[in-house]
Amino acid sequence: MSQSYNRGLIEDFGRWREFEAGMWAWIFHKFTGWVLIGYLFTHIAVLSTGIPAAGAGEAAIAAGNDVYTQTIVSLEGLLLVRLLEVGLLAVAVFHMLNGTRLLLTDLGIGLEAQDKSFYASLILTGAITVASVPTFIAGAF
Amino acid sequence: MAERYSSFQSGGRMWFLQRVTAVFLLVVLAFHFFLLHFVHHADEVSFLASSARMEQLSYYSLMILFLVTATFHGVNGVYNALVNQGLTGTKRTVIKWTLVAASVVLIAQGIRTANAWAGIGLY
Amino acid sequence: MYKRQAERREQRQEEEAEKAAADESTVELKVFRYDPQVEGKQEPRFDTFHVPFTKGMTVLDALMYARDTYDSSLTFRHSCRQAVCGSDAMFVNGGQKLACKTQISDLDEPVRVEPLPHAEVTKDLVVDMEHFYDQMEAVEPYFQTNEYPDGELEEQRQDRENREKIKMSTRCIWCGACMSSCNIAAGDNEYLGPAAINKAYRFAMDEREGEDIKQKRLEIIEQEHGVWRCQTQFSCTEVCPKDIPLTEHIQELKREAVKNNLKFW
Amino acid sequence: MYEHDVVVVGAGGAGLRAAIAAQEAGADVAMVSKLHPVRSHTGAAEGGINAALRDADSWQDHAYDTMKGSDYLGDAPAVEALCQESPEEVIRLEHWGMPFSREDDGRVSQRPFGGLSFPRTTYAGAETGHQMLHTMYEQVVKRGITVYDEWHVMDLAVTDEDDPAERTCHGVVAYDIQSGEISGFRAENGVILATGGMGQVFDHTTNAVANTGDGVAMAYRAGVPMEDMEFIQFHPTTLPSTGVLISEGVRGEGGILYNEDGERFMFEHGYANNDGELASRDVVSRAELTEVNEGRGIEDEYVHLDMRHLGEERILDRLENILHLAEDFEGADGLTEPMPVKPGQHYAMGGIETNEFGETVIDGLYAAGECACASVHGANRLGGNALPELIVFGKRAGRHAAGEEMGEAEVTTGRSSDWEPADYEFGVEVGETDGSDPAAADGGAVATDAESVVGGAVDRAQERVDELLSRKGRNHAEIRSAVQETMTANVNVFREEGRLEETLEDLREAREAYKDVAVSDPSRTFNTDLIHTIETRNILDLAEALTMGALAREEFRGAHWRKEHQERKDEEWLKHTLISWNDGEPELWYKPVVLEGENKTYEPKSRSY
Ligand SMILES: Cc1cc2nc3c(=O)[nH]c(=O)nc-3n(C[C@H](O)[C@H](O)[C@H](O)COP(=O)(O)OP(=O)(O)OC[C@H]3O[C@@H](n4cnc5c(N)ncnc54)[C@H](O)[C@@H]3O)c2cc1C
Ligand code: HEM
Ligand code: SF4
Ligand code: F3S
Ligand code: FES
Repeated sequence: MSQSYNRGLIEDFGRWREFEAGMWAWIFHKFTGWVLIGYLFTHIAVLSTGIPAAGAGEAAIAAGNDVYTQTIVSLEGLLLVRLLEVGLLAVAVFHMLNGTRLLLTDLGIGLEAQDKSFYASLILTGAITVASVPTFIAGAF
Repeated sequence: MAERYSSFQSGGRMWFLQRVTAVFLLVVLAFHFFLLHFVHHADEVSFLASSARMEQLSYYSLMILFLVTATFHGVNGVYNALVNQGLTGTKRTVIKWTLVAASVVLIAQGIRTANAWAGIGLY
Repeated sequence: MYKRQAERREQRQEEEAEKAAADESTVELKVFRYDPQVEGKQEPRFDTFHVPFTKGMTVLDALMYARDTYDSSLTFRHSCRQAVCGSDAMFVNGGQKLACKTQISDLDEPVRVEPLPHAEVTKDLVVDMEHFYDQMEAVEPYFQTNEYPDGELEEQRQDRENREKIKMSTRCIWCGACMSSCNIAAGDNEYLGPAAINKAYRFAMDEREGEDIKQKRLEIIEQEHGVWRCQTQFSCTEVCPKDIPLTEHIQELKREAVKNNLKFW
Repeated sequence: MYEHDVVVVGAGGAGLRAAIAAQEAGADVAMVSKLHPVRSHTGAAEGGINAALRDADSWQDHAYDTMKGSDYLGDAPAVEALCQESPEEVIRLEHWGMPFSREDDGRVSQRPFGGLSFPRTTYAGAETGHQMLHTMYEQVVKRGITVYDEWHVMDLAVTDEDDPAERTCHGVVAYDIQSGEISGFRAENGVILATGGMGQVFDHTTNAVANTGDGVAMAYRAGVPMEDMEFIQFHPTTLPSTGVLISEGVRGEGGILYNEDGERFMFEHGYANNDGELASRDVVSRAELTEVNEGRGIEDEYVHLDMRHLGEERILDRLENILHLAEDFEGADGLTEPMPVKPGQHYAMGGIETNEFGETVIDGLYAAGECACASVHGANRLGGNALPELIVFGKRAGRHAAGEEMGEAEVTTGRSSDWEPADYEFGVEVGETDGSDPAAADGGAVATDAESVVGGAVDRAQERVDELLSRKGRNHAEIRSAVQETMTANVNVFREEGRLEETLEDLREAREAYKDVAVSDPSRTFNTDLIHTIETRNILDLAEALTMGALAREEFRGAHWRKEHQERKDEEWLKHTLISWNDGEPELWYKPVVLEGENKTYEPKSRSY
């Protein structure tokens, strides 16, 4: 065999401009999936403050003074957290819409329109996210 | 030749489960978001409210199922992504079991929390 | 006559070189160059060629012109000039294309021509196709059946519909464009890749092979580095010069495989 | 050095079939090809494969059509073998999975083709050759036959007795394009040449860039005569800008040719009153050029081929590929407008002289496919008769080379008792006598044992490559295009004495120029400059022989039209033209046509369609 030259990673990174819709969809889906599973772990961690709270006694719970309620309320009081939640919504909505697109693809539905359905998922994600901002931010100030 | 890939191992089952869980999640996640952000607002969360919901058996079991499917779906997704990027050999085995362990912890912790709310003694 | 022709040609070349320098009716090509053995080419670089544009000119025509007029060491594979031999898949302005089937007039200038990505470059635009061939051969790419008709001179019957179903899949010319465009194939060297899976589809869906063989075929494509690796990125389908609906074929095989597995659950 | 029982040079349809046959006959086979098998030009064939498959049809009718088409210059034993064995070979392809188009009852489809008395052209859409090539390559993969791909065969390793009939071929020398390594391939039983067409002798051709007639030139220089080289088929429907072929299938399905005035000239100008567009290719090509020459061509260059009236459904079903070709290479939409077409070089009827088993006059050297001349096509090949030739004669050569007993050949090779010298004076010096090029003469050190014959050939090839790489000189490209230009201008569909002579002069000059050819790319890796330079030498030798044959044959037969000689002269010219290289001094001679077949004796009739 003759020698040959491998353009390796440089090429991989240099190529992103030339990605097709399907590739972007794949990247976004991956990214959003990872964010979601990451969030699931944090989410459960935060929620588990409910365990000590449950042991702390009826009174505290009734007054809303338990660790759980306190943690959540203080977290939800932070604008940053609220904004992150909007982000989370965007991520989840995209993952859901594109996931639906992928499920249809798996069934062999709409393959010809795969790029259009990807753009539609993006636009819809944007729209739903913007529309939910008031609800998400409500009471944060 | 085909024998080259002797480590015969069908990925079909996991692939299929990933899709089935996705369909389930699609419905439940939408419900979850809707309930906790639109019906009840973020600033109204309290232990009492959570616990009131959890005491209903249907809600409790739905949430446990939600947790299990989401964990499976998410962790299996991560694992697949890594394998697609060329994760092989011992590294792969190690990561696989680490992910399994993390899932078990996550699910256990989740169930304990739910139990705490539902007033089930086991937590 | 020969002298006359030679003179005419020389004159033409001079004229064209002049035109090339000044005129806008020339095409600017930026071509990837690399040769492991020639000093000055060991470090990859891009060379610029100005080629006079003629109506209907393809990227392959332009490359041949550049080679025959300016630099005879410019190297690329080509043969049929009509999109059937599959030798000249390359990376043109950021997409996998058959040079002979790509009109210059459809491209933005300068036209950047590179060897296929995700393959080792042998020289200039020539890449090592060995891996691609290996993948193609891994799916047992030959007809198998246990159901031959009795007579020597008797053909096996095949429904028109069935032939129609496999029609597109039989068009593959082994150009490797799809394989080069697939990110998964780039990351996982053992992934069969769209072309090989399509080849498997061509046989698995051919009713003449019969059910037993189909089972065997599904087992092959179902392996760990088979269909499940596909993440439906669609780039293979986008680049295939023969318009083969590769993603569709891969997806159909996934469903067939799942159906097949569910039977045993 | 590599060693095998049978070495097949070329991996197109003929080579693949030969390799499979030899392997089935028990030989250890290797294929050596300058292109990967699936890149071979067989893949470009569109129309179909003639085979008498139906009850209403018979191989005898097919043979009759073929003889008539050949203008009685085909050799009956070969023609009959072709027609008798084509059906079983086609069915064998079907059994190997070839995806033929199908009828409603599930049988393989057949369609009408020019010059055929029955619709017996079996097809797979408009991509029959592609399907055939891939189907056979799949069988080669299945059988695990060794393939050395991207190895350019440079020369044959042949002993150097004075009389070519006493020479033996022991193998070949090939250059590994990837690495630049030169190596010998020793063939215990035989070498089969299956290197395909020589379209690159012309500049407007349907052939691939790789079709440079290497095998023919190699055999020629090793002493095998070239037969009937003047007979070149010009296909009437090629796209004007690239030479890409628009299949005869279009006319078979009912496509119509129009001139600039919208006349259906095949009928209206009386070129073929019965068959019209479906007349034999030479007839249609000449008709088109006459239209153009008489001022009725479009843009003074081409005519129109219209298939719109067939309807979208039928076109998509049977001719879809044509739509893509017209669109991609000419920018024409066959569904809404007529397609521009003109004649282009398409097929070489002549080639390496063989008998009906593919044997040449040199012991152990075989040829099959387009490079060979058995001869089944005579003065003109019928559409759809080349693909069956590949599988029938590929198989025969493969078996014979593997040592299978196949009986006595009826077609002779070399100068048997009834050869006849030619007394034509060319006026221009032809050939290569000064020995300036090592490949010019097949001689060398006297060697008889196989090892040293192959070894000697390797050394000479190495020397030649080193020389080409190290010296300074001119680039081959200008020589090649000079040859192509003069051939296309003068040795085309219409041939005149004066211009043919002029061509020989041009070729003489090109030969002189080739003496200082050099390769400027010094690399050993994938040096296509070197390969093309070597090929150009082959193109030169072939162009010369072709022109010599065209000058000598003073008659009008089949594809060969002479301005000064407007009729077929059966008394004088019912014979094959042969040209022997004679160590650099080309010599022209003749041998009679074999018209007596097993079925009947074919009496020459006038060929009207
Ligand atoms: C566009 C087109 C359409 C056609 N349509 C039809 C049709 O419909 N029906 C029909 O019957 N016929 C048709 N023909 C004719 C027929 O296709 C050819 O005659 C036939 O395919 C030639 O096959 P082959 O095996 O002899 O050569 P090819 O397929 O050309 O193969 C030649 C092989 O030799 C190898 N080779 C060449 N030189 C060397 C060397 N120096 N060293 C090593 N290897 C070498 C090449 O790599 C290649 O593998 C068509 C031809 C063309 C061009
Ligand atoms: C709401 C409905 C959801 C749908 C419809 C959905 C759909 C999908 C689908 C179809 C895939 C497979 C992609 C492929 O393999 O080609 C996938 C991957 C994934 N999903 Fe989901 N999903 C959903 C919710 C979730 C949730 C809640 C999480 C987090 C826990 C999650 C995490 C992931 C991850 C990590 C991947 C792998 C991404 C990758 O390939 O890198 N998904 N999803
Ligand atoms: S599937 Fe298409 S892109 Fe891939 S190798 Fe075949 S022809 Fe080329
Ligand atoms: S690009 Fe690759 S991921 Fe699948 S759809 Fe095509 S094989
Ligand atoms: S040259 Fe054959 S596919 Fe382009």
